[in-house]
Amino acid sequence: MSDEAMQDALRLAEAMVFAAAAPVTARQLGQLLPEGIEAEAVLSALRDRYAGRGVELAEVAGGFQFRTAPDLAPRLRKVVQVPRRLPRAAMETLAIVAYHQPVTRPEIEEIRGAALAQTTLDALLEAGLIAPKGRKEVPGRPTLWATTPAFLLQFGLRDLRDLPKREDLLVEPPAPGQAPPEE
Amino acid sequence: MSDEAMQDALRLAEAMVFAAAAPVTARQLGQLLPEGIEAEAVLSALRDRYAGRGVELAEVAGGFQFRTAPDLAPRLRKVVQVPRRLPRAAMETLAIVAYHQPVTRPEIEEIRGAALAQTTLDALLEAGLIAPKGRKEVPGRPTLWATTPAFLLQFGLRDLRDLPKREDLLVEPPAPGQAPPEE
Amino acid sequence: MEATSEPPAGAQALVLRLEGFEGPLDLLLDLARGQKVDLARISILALVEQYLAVIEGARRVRLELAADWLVMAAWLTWLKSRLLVPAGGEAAEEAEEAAEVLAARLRELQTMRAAAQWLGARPVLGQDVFARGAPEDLSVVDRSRLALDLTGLIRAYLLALRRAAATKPYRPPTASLWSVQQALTRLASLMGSLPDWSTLDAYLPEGLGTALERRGALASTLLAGLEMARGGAVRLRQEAAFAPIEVRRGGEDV
Repeated sequence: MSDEAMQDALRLAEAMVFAAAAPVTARQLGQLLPEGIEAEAVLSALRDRYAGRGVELAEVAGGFQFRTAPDLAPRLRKVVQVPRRLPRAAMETLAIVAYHQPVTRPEIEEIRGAALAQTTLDALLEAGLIAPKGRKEVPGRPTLWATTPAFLLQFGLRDLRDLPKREDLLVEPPAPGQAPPEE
Repeated sequence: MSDEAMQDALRLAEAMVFAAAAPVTARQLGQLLPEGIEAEAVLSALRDRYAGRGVELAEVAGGFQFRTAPDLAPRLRKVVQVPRRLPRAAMETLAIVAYHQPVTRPEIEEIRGAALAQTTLDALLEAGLIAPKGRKEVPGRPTLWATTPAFLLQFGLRDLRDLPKREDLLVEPPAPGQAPPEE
Repeated sequence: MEATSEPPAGAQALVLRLEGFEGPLDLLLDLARGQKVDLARISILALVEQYLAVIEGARRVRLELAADWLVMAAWLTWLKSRLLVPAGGEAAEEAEEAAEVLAARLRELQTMRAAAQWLGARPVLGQDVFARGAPEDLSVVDRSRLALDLTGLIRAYLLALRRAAATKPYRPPTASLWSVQQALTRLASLMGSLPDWSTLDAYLPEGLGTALERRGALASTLLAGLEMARGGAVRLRQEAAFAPIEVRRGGEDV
């Protein structure tokens, strides 16, 4: 592939990913590229070009999206409106849904050993992080919950396999006598 | 100004302009930059960095915003088909022409029991759904209207006989002295 | 047990912030982590004693306890009694199994807590990293095509006709009756072209719609026949009352 053709493909990919509101897949880019140019190679070159810059190319939710570099967040928060962080109960519930999906509300409550507040469920639904996914065929047919593509997007995951393995989560025993990290 | 400080300012400006929902002014950027760094100089350097790339820094509405390079926009343009509906009067007129053709404008008005606006007739003509087909040999020689092949195409009809029969559509008022048609 | 006379110092502190826990399991996990070993090797018996000491302490300061705290306390009391019996018996086995279930639940909760922390430590979109604030929509809307279907066409037709019928005053259709003069002309022109003694029906005009028109035409044709019979141009006959009336050319005798 000529250098000129590659430069043109890079510009096109840059413009396409920049303009889109949602992640752009290699397939979508491929449809715009001339024959013989691999979308994956172009996206990889694009990622290299933006490495270390104020805006970086991230692979999320099955596609590619430009995002600001994490280290700039403290300064950007001064000028960009930031929604509130999810409370601990919501984060725990989200983790349980992510690892046990599809999962019912009683199953979530069983794992947490505590009732699930309606406000917690509402917060996750409103943020679009979880969604109903059918019903469990047991008496009462409770709703099953699963994570959404917005969950992947929000936490910068390519897909659910990007979640750490359960075994790896507990490698470090909790520091003795330490209070739970966040309240 | 050190090169490192300038690189940092460039990254911040890049991220800020990227993440902002509206064009970023030099003044807004200046509030985030350390003392002694000119926002105008940073934005100018940022513009140079993006010159000739797939995305360019454009000065709009008193601020700066990233924009797709003009030469790439046509290649990225996606055409979304949103078929429009015909207004009710046009649809009724079209139906009357279809069933009564060839038919004059006064006859259409008589059947519809309402005046026919010129704009309605124009809309049907412009869409190529009806066309003039000679003149009726009565005083004034009014134009006769008929449907076109485009009409058949639009409605997926092979020919006009594919239209549902009028008798199948209408229950006509019983003529005097005659038994009413089966209910 | 010592705890009954003087609860451990740590337990006293826990009593005061009991409401900070999301439930008995939350407290148990916190106590387990206090054992300074990893969760696979915690002592369930020690854990049970700590929990019961906390509940006891809470009762001493007359703290209202929710039912689930007491249910857990009752269950743990049962578990403790079984764990204390000599090993090898059926009760001891049952207790070991129950203890293992409790330990597994604690491990799972701990794992999910760790997962929540891992997620929370990710750069979160909208918190730590930001996507483009003003994405460009490069799509062009083409509205040149028409959305038409046959159902819509027919509905529009019926609507137009119905509305027109509703606005027009009712006019009874004008009856077009076959006059005697018309019948005379028709009878005269057809006479001779039909065989002898044809019924009057044969001389009716074509295209008669309603029964009324037909009866009217029949009456006119009879009158015309009578008129012509008077001058001898035709002859009429009827075999019996209400039988068909027949007609033939007049003049020569049969």
